[in-house]
Amino acid sequence: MDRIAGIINLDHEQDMLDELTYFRCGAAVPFGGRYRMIDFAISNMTNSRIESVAVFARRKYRSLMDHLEQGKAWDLDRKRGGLFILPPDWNDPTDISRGDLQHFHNNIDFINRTLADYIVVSGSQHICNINYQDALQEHKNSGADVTVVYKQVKELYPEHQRAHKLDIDANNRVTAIHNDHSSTNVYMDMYIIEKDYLYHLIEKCIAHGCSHFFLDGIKAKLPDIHIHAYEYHGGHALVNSMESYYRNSAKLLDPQEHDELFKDDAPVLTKIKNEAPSSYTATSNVTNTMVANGCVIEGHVEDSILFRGVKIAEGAVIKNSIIMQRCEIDSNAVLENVILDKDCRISTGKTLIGAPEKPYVVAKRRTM
Amino acid sequence: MDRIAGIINLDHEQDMLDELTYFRCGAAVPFGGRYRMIDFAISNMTNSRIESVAVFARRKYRSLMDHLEQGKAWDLDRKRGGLFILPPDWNDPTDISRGDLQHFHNNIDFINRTLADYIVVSGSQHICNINYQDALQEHKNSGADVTVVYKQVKELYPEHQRAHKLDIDANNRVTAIHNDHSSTNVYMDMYIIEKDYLYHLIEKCIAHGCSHFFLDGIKAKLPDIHIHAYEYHGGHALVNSMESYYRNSAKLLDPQEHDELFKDDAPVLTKIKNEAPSSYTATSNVTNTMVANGCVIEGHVEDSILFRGVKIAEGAVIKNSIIMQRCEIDSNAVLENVILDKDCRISTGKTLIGAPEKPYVVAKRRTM
Amino acid sequence: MKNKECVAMLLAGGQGTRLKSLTKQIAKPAVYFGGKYRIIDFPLSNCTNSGIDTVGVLTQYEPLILNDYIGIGDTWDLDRKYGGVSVLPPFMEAEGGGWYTGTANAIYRNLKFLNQYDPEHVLVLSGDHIYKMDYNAMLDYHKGTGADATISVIEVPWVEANRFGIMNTDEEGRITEFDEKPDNPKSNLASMGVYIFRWDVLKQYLLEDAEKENSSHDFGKDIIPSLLYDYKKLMAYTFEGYWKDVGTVDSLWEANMDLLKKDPELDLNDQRWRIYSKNPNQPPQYIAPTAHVRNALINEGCRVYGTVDTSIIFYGVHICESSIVKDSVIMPDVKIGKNVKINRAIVSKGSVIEDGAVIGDPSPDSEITLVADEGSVLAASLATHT
Amino acid sequence: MKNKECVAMLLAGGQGTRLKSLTKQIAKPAVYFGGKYRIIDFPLSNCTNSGIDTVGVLTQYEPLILNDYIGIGDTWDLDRKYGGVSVLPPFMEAEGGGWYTGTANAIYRNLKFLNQYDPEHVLVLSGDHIYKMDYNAMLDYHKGTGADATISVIEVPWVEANRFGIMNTDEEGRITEFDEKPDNPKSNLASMGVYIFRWDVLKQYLLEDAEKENSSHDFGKDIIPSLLYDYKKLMAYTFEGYWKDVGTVDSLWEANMDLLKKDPELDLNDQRWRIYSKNPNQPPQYIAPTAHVRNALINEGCRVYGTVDTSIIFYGVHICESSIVKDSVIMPDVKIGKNVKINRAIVSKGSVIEDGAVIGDPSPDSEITLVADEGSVLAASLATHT
Repeated sequence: MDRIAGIINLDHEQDMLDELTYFRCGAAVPFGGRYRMIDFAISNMTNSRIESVAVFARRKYRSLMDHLEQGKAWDLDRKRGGLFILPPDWNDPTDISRGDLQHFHNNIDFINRTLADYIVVSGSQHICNINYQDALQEHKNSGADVTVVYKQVKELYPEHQRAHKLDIDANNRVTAIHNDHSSTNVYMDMYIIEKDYLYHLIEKCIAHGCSHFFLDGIKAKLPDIHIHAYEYHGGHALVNSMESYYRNSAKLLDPQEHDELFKDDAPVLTKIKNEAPSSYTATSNVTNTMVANGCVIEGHVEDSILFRGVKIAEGAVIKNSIIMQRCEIDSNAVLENVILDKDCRISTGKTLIGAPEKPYVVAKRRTM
Repeated sequence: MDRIAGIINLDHEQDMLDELTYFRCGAAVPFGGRYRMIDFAISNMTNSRIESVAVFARRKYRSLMDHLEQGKAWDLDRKRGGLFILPPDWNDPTDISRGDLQHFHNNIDFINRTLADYIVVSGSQHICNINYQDALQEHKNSGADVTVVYKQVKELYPEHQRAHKLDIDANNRVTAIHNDHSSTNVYMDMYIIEKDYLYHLIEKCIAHGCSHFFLDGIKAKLPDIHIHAYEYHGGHALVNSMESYYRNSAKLLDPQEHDELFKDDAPVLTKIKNEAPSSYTATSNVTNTMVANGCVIEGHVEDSILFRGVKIAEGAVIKNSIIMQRCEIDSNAVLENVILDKDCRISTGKTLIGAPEKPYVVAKRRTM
Repeated sequence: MKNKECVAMLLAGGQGTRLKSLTKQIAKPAVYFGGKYRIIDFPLSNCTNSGIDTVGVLTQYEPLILNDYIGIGDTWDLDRKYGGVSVLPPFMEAEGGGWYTGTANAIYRNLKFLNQYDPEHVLVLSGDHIYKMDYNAMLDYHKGTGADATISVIEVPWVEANRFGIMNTDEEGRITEFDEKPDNPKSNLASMGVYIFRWDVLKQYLLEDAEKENSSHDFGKDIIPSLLYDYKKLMAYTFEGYWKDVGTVDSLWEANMDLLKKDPELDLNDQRWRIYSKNPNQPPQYIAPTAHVRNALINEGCRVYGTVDTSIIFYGVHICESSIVKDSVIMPDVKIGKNVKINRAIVSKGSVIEDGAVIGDPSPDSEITLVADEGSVLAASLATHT
Repeated sequence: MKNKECVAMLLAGGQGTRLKSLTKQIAKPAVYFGGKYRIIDFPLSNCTNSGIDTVGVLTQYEPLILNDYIGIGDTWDLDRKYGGVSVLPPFMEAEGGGWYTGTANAIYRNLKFLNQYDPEHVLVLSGDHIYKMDYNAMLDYHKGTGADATISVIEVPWVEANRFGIMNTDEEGRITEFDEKPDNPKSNLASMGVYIFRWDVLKQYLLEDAEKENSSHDFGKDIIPSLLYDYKKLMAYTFEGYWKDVGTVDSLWEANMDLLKKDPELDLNDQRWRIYSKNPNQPPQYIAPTAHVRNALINEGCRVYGTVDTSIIFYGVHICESSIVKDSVIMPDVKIGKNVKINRAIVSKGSVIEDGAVIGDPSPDSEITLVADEGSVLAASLATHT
């Protein structure tokens, strides 16, 4: 098996999730009842037997560090390889690199020291369950310089507007990368590249004062370099706005969408919290809802997602909502189209109703 | 046994070690052949059965994080408690705290969540081997609000000028804290305080706009609060300048000074590097020198400290020098009163001679 | 290396034959409980919560499963460099070797293990009980009274006292007499099978006991009586709280049902006394539009399309439409088809219940039905009491 | 759970009687080597460097010491959640149990352990050799040739071939014959005791072998010949590099001295193939003003005031003024007094050599002196060959 090292590059990801990203970066946003966005990116790597993963963090990375620790949840707390969270802390006055090249440049030791021959770079906004070993096989067979991963979507939703799309020829060679609406081949912010070639491109980018490795170092080089397109066929969600976060969360309640993301042989791993099983009382009434452990439910919940340790008192009614860790909903409160961040408390009888297309969002630790 | 939690507060430590602190904070500076300054502070805590340690880091903490990892070297990689490295990454617009109170305020969860009743706060500049359980016993017996640790030095050296000194009455109660040269009771930047009282003082300090917890919250409160002085009798070195770093390093070559710091029952622990034993060839000539593992010595070395993986070629002469990790000294080079930071290379025949009172310092990764 | 103040030895040897086929392939301490746990999670979590970081697990029977479950001990924060949890099966020695012949013999055979840590006290635990207990508080009591041994006791109803090992004590709590299942109990303080010994004292008695040919090498039958006979200072430490022996199918079912009471005595959500358990790392449970769930504990990875009433559902269980699970305990990864009716049953891990099966007897005083060996398939036609 | 492509089984059972008192209290794989290591560090580090993260260590003798040394496996980065290193002593089973009766029997008795991981291939290693080897390259060869089993071989001098198990191969490297210590060797390819088997094939042969009453249940004597007899595809994989059996006091001494040669064949400083070893966490070594050190390997925690010449010094050794250590191996924590002379000796861990003692014979062809049991005190008057 070929050795691959992974980089999760958060440098150019904007924190567009409003209240949810006031205090944390997008990669650290809770998603799917017990996960954080970045869990999918890391699990994809470890499930592809990648044993060395660097995270290029730029802003609001504190909760990311708390969550990832030394990578124990992914068995990445290793002497050789393992997980490296790399916040910006460089103090070299001679450093001329800019943008995400600062990360590549100042963390070049990660690339130098890895025993892997190939590097996979991904972001955190494309939720999926991909095997990079398969992608690497195709990359090697194609003889390409770089292989980018894409998903052919049925329909362009708002979140896809901002994403890059690919034009591809009959041999799956990329002919253009653009933001046009003409293509439904959504580039998933993932590419595979040989280590030595990556190293070469980084040096060139820095020498030319580039500030965005993918745009300046790869996209701008078309058609001089051979970029192959690898099609990903599984479950996929792009989360880059509050609206896409809310809509794609709801998609998890569809058993088929759910099964495409969560697989026994390629599990999504996350930090263990040791919560008790969830408790449903005699008065509870729950339907079409995803419930994480440690919840105590006495009220009515439908079409919602409850994170760990949520308490819902008797008479409370929750619809189409996402309730994060340790929130408490007191009796007879009514929530509809609402997203509560962690540790919120909604007091007795309170009613909060948002619109399906724009949920009502409450920042963490609020009592209302 | 009483439960104690530890805080290593680096917030007000200035990085005064010239070239050695260009890229790292003082706590991360290599010391004593295989350690970093902070290893002594952390080992003191774990040897005192403190199982929960927070590090308040402010600047240039990247190499500190690389070194400490999740605390594995100190068996602090735990589910409950453990090691928390806390760089500044706060984004609360309503936060009014300043100075190191920012750290206390933004990390108040550490204090809230610990099961300990007492907190030990220390810096990283006082190298020593202290048992805080003993100090706590004295603290409890004295009935003091705060107990500060001091060392009575025989003579005031330049590094002690900048340190606080204590005036003490017959009952070991502190009557004054000052920078006068009249007292040889050097305050070691360590204090013990009850958790609830610490919490109370932090709140007060923030409300009053203080920016230095020890100066504004404790020192300034004298004589209204009862401050007890605990005398530390063991080996001690204060490292807060290049000159004190160099002189106190040399002290380690004195077997008695050495034994006061390194004890079998209270070992100084550090990250494991898995170097082979050091190799001395037929041409080597080494005297009065501390040698870490992984060195290959073919030349002449006297009155020096060699860190891990140093290579000294045949004919090279090293005197009164400190050579850090992975440096290579080529044949017939001559170094006297020199400090080489990591990964330096001195080429054949090169001569570098500093003065005993001001060593010649070479920043890391230099080739000369 | 520093010595350890107190090392715990957990007697996990019991085959637990009263639990019938539940323990056919696994030792009793590995039996499932409470929707998520195995019995051994309770004493191990108690240890780590009590600050006891060195635990030997003495296992007689099928060590591989416990070995695999315990692993490096990280589940209970017991993956320590020095100390941590060690599984100690019977082993072969230069001078022979063989089965542990009694609870005291199991400790005796691991003297070397204990000597490594040179402890001052040894905590002896059994792996058959569900309870949360601060052993450190008991250790403080043990040290404070200067006892040679301290035995944890719990008040049981007088009418049941004849089913337990009863400790008779003087007014200071010193044990004067030990009555195993007395016909006429003089006290209602029952031993919980939790002992703390001074290691020097215990070692001496273990060495002496090993020489006795007619000894059964058992703590209750031999070691404790010898200590009492020699007027050693044995103290009783009274525990208050939930404590339940889950040695039979009925008591295991009952202990599970206890968790469904309003404000259960055993709080599994206490953040300061977590019960740690190996995590299967599955997605959150999904409660479908067709589901009815009331009075239940449900774990991650479950998918519920049917009705769950007053039941405990472990991880990875699927319950299809129109099925009803009532007053039952469904162990991990059980797949329940459509139109199944389950009443007052315990269904073993990995069982597959086919469409239309009817299991268990709904009448309140009926015997609890235990369904089958691990991983069996139960067709509708075969669904009967087993 | 995912299966493992390849699981390693390390035969660490040997008591190594030829190593005399060095193995009185410890199994041979735990014997010290090279100033820092134990023999078992080499195969375990080879595993982790080769990407093999699941290793069973089969130990017969005094499992506690190996258990304690191996711990949770973090030393070799083998503290994995799924897999990692497991010590497998002989254990008791419901149907009996007992000592491993042979190398093949040891694996056979741990079928359950292997079945847990459902591997495609099993790597069988012995714990008696010092070498660095990429098992992954061998595995690639094994898979590439489609072999049922692959045996690692090394070219030995023809004159010594009669001391080894010799593999005769055809031009493709397929093994046609296996000669155990042949009088007239047809080849100089000696088996290194490193095998890779397809698990399905090995399992079948282990099950069959277990039924054979007259089998010695040994890989070399029974399993390999049976495979050859059945025309299974056995391939020889030629290893190049340093490989040394350290089964005698002389060969152990020699292997240590090999490290002091200029540019030694076995490079312990290779950053890409580190040999991991439990770290004693001691301060750097101190070479005093009175010391003379040449041609030596010295480890941390040592304090040298005397002369060290062409010797290997383990951690925590103190050598006082005016003492001379020459052509010797000094194991951990040995304290050497003043005016001691040590020549051509191996001094066991923790020995105390009193002032003025004279040990060993300096003449070049003399026998290597082995000093005493672990932790013994050697007074000047008693210092003789032992």
